[in-house]
Amino acid sequence: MTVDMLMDWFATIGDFPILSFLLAVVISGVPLFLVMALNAMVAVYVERKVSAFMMDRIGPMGQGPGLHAGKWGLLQTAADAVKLLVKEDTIPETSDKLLFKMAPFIIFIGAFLGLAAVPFSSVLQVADFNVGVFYIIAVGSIGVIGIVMAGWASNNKWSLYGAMRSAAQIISYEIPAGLSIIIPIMMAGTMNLQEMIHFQEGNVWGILPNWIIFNNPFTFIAFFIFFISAVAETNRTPFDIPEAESELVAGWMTEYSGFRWAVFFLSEYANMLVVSGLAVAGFLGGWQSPIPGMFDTGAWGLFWFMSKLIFLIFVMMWFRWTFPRLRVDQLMHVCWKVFIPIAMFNIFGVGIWKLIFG
Amino acid sequence: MTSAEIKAAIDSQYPGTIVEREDLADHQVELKGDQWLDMATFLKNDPNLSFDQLECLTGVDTGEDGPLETRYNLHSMEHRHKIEVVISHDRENPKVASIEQLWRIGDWFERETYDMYGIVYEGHRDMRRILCPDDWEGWPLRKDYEGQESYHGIVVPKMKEEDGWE
Amino acid sequence: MGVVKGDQMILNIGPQHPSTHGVLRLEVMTDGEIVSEIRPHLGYLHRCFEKHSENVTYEQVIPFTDRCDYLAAMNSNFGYVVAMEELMEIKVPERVDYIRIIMGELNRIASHLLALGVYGLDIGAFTPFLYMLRDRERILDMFEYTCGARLLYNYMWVGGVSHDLPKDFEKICIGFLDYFEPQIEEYNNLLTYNKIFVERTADVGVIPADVAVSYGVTGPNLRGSGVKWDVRKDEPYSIYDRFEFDVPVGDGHFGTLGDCFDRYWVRMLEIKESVKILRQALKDIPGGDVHQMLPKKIRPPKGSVYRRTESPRGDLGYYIMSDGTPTPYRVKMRSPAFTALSVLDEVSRGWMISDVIAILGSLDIVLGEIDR
Amino acid sequence: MADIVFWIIVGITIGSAFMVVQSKSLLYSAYALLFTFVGVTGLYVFLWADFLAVVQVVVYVGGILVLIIFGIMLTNKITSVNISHSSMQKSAGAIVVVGFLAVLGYMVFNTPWIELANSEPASTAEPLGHLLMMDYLLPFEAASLLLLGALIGATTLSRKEN
Repeated sequence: MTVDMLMDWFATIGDFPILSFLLAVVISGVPLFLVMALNAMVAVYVERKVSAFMMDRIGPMGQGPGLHAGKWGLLQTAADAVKLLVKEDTIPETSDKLLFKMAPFIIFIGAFLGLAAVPFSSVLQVADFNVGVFYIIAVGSIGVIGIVMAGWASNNKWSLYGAMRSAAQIISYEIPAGLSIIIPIMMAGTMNLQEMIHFQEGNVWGILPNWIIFNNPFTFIAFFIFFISAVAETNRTPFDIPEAESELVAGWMTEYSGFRWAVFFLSEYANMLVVSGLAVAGFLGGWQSPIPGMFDTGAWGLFWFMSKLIFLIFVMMWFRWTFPRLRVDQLMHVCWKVFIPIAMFNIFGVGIWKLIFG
Repeated sequence: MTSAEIKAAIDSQYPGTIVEREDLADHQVELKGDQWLDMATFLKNDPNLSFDQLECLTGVDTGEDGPLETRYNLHSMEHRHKIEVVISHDRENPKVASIEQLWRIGDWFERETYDMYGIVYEGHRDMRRILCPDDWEGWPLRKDYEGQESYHGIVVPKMKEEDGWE
Repeated sequence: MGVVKGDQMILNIGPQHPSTHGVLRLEVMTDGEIVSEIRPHLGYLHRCFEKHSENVTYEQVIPFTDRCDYLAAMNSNFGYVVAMEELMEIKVPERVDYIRIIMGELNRIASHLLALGVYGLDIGAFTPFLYMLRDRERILDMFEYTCGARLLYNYMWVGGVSHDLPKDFEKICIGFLDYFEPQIEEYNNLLTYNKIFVERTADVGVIPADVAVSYGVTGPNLRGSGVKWDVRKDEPYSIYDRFEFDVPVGDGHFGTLGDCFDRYWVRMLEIKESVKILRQALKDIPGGDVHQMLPKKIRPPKGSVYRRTESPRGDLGYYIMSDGTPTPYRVKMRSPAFTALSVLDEVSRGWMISDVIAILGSLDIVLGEIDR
Repeated sequence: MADIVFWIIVGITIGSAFMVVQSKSLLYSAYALLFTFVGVTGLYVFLWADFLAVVQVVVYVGGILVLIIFGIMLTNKITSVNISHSSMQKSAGAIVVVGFLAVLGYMVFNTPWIELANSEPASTAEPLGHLLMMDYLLPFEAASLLLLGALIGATTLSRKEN
């Protein structure tokens, strides 16, 4: 359901280019926003339940008809959403009001634009770019500006610390993530996400699906570097030092409340979706079935893509509820002295591998 | 070493500094305050005594007319013996040398005693109140302490009379 | 390597902050992330314990001691009644001693569990905290079963305890210990041996032994620095000399001796020792009455006593002075957390803000006890 | 249709560029630069240069702008400095600007522009790679060496001797 397809379809009806463009953008943009909101709502519930089961508790639960959060706490996210929407929206007296209000939107735009290129299935993708992989990496960096803006505008030392840490962390981890995502590009010879997924059809080594992660040892390592860097880019534990609730109160979000805070929240979960989507498309065969040749027609593509995506998001939650937090210098150490050299060596290795075996 | 031996060691190093007092127990010794820093250094550094731990520092008000006292509970990690040193201060102008730089915990202990009794420890590098607010009036644990009536416009409730308690 | 010096920035950690463990304000001078000086500001929880004590009877002081170290109220009570009994030179029935030690050690486990769990929380691990609270809850249930209170017990009285143990207490307690001992290994696997946890704590905030002694640091913090000093062993009170247990000391398990990890590790080992003591005490506990016959108004002889006991945080000392009347002349509490906090400035200099949180957590302070 | 979008993008680019110059606060200038860069990205898209557009975002927004903002924030008290002056040779400046615009406009209208077919090229990344790695390898490597030298130089300068 790309914008282009819609435009073509409108063109068959009649010649009204402006209207059809606007309609195409709205028709593909609104569901995207709904996906984002729905993702956040589901993810909040899942995060609560996953954390609860990992911590040996039961999490949100209903106690009877009309009580608490419904059956199995299913209404918990609805309650959360209502609470966030009606909560007082405080803006600190001494803050830079313009930037304070603008920051959530910029962060939101970054996450939203990234989501536009995620290939949910062979047809379900809002915008099919030639340079899709690179595009997702690029719009991811817009969020940094918003974070720094939020931290600065709050006029709070905790916020500033959080913003600086976050910006340093995101622009650092973009490098190993970028270097690792180059490997699927090298393997498939394209930056188009759909073509990349098509490249991963068939078998490798006889039994395994021909996903890039299974292609050779270097791609196998590259996947883990990419995934860990992606976790770091989304500021989640064990890399949540920008928020670090025991150190920085809430980092760059300290002064935000109500709906503005909810926007941050929405963006964080959307970012998880985007980076996991990129990992799935680049390394795990996208919407390809794990058993080549079976279950790969129709809606199965969406099913496989979502399953892989949800698994990766679950792993991120698993990280969060098991690991302690790194210190800021250890974080940089891991990035610059471990991941980047390995990622560079990987590129070299894949090149050699392709020369010899491919 | 027993308490008697420790007292003898102090007496031989600083003769005439031990004040005889009836009401003190065996493990307690009252010393004159004028050479206290030297004596404390001796107590800490002498290899036979080596009181390396200041267990506790207590201020005591002996009554509305009596002197104030500081009581130091010293303990030696090496020899596992202990002594309690008592030093009296003049009520009007209570002061004694600070041992903050010998036993570092003396820093906060002395600040606390200053806070509660107004005993000034001379040579302390940071003699401020520690538990009460900086602008609190009076020395709360002295027996003649009269509470403030109001603090920054907040009325301070009066303490209940003695007979109200059982 | 050159060092680039930036401008100093003052950062106020607290009074309201997630990891100050109470109402504490730290005025931190930072250069970027590096801490150059810390000035703790106390007194937000000052409730005039010592002044109050001079206006109530000896028995009425005990509830106040509960509220000082509210995480180990049994041990606070214990210290006070031991000091009182020493002042009055009385001996309590044997069963009372056993009950007190059982309660004290159970509370030590509860307090250490909270300390370790919250420490994990300070480092960023949320799950171990809830695991440990889950087990602490069972100890609190036992306390509730015994004396009706979960946090502030007022259980130990001068010359006895307020209630005898319930009939099946031994069975419940043994059941708990059997359940609990394997859990320690689970905590270790979940948190202690975690690579990130070790990286965050090993070599961080080293307190050398002489500095620790000079600052009056005691308890697990001192033993973490390698000094084998435990009041239960070295100046035994009650009947601690009857029990077999080890005094674990830090050994620089993953880093330098006296670092945050050692302090954490000593607490973990101490839990095991407490379990050992509990098993012995539950086996040997004799029957009998739990109330020493004392007059309603206690009038100790004139004099003073300083007695320290081993609370979970270190040497908890009471200086009690009597003038022969039913009210104490002077009660001074020498609190272990107070002395532990005083060392924070010295060990935190040069570390990062995250490390300051780690060091503060490893000292295991309770603000109720610091401000009294 | 495309014209409207084009003019909107041009408007954003020029408007925010004007903000960059005119804003009283240095930080606001930096943030206005964000919109300028985004606008330029849009122009690249109109030229069918999708790869360059994405590079523009990665390098300028993700790298250079963050660096500028970092620089502003880490410099002491620079945010309170008033950088716009109210009266600094406005008339003389206006004459220069008008003259410059006239020359530029004359040039624009008198240049014989080559019209390209308005169609999407198959891929822009591959030819770019070929150009950089085959035809212009030497300048490319020279530029990278220059940048490396600058990097090392900056590191050396920012260190203080003990």
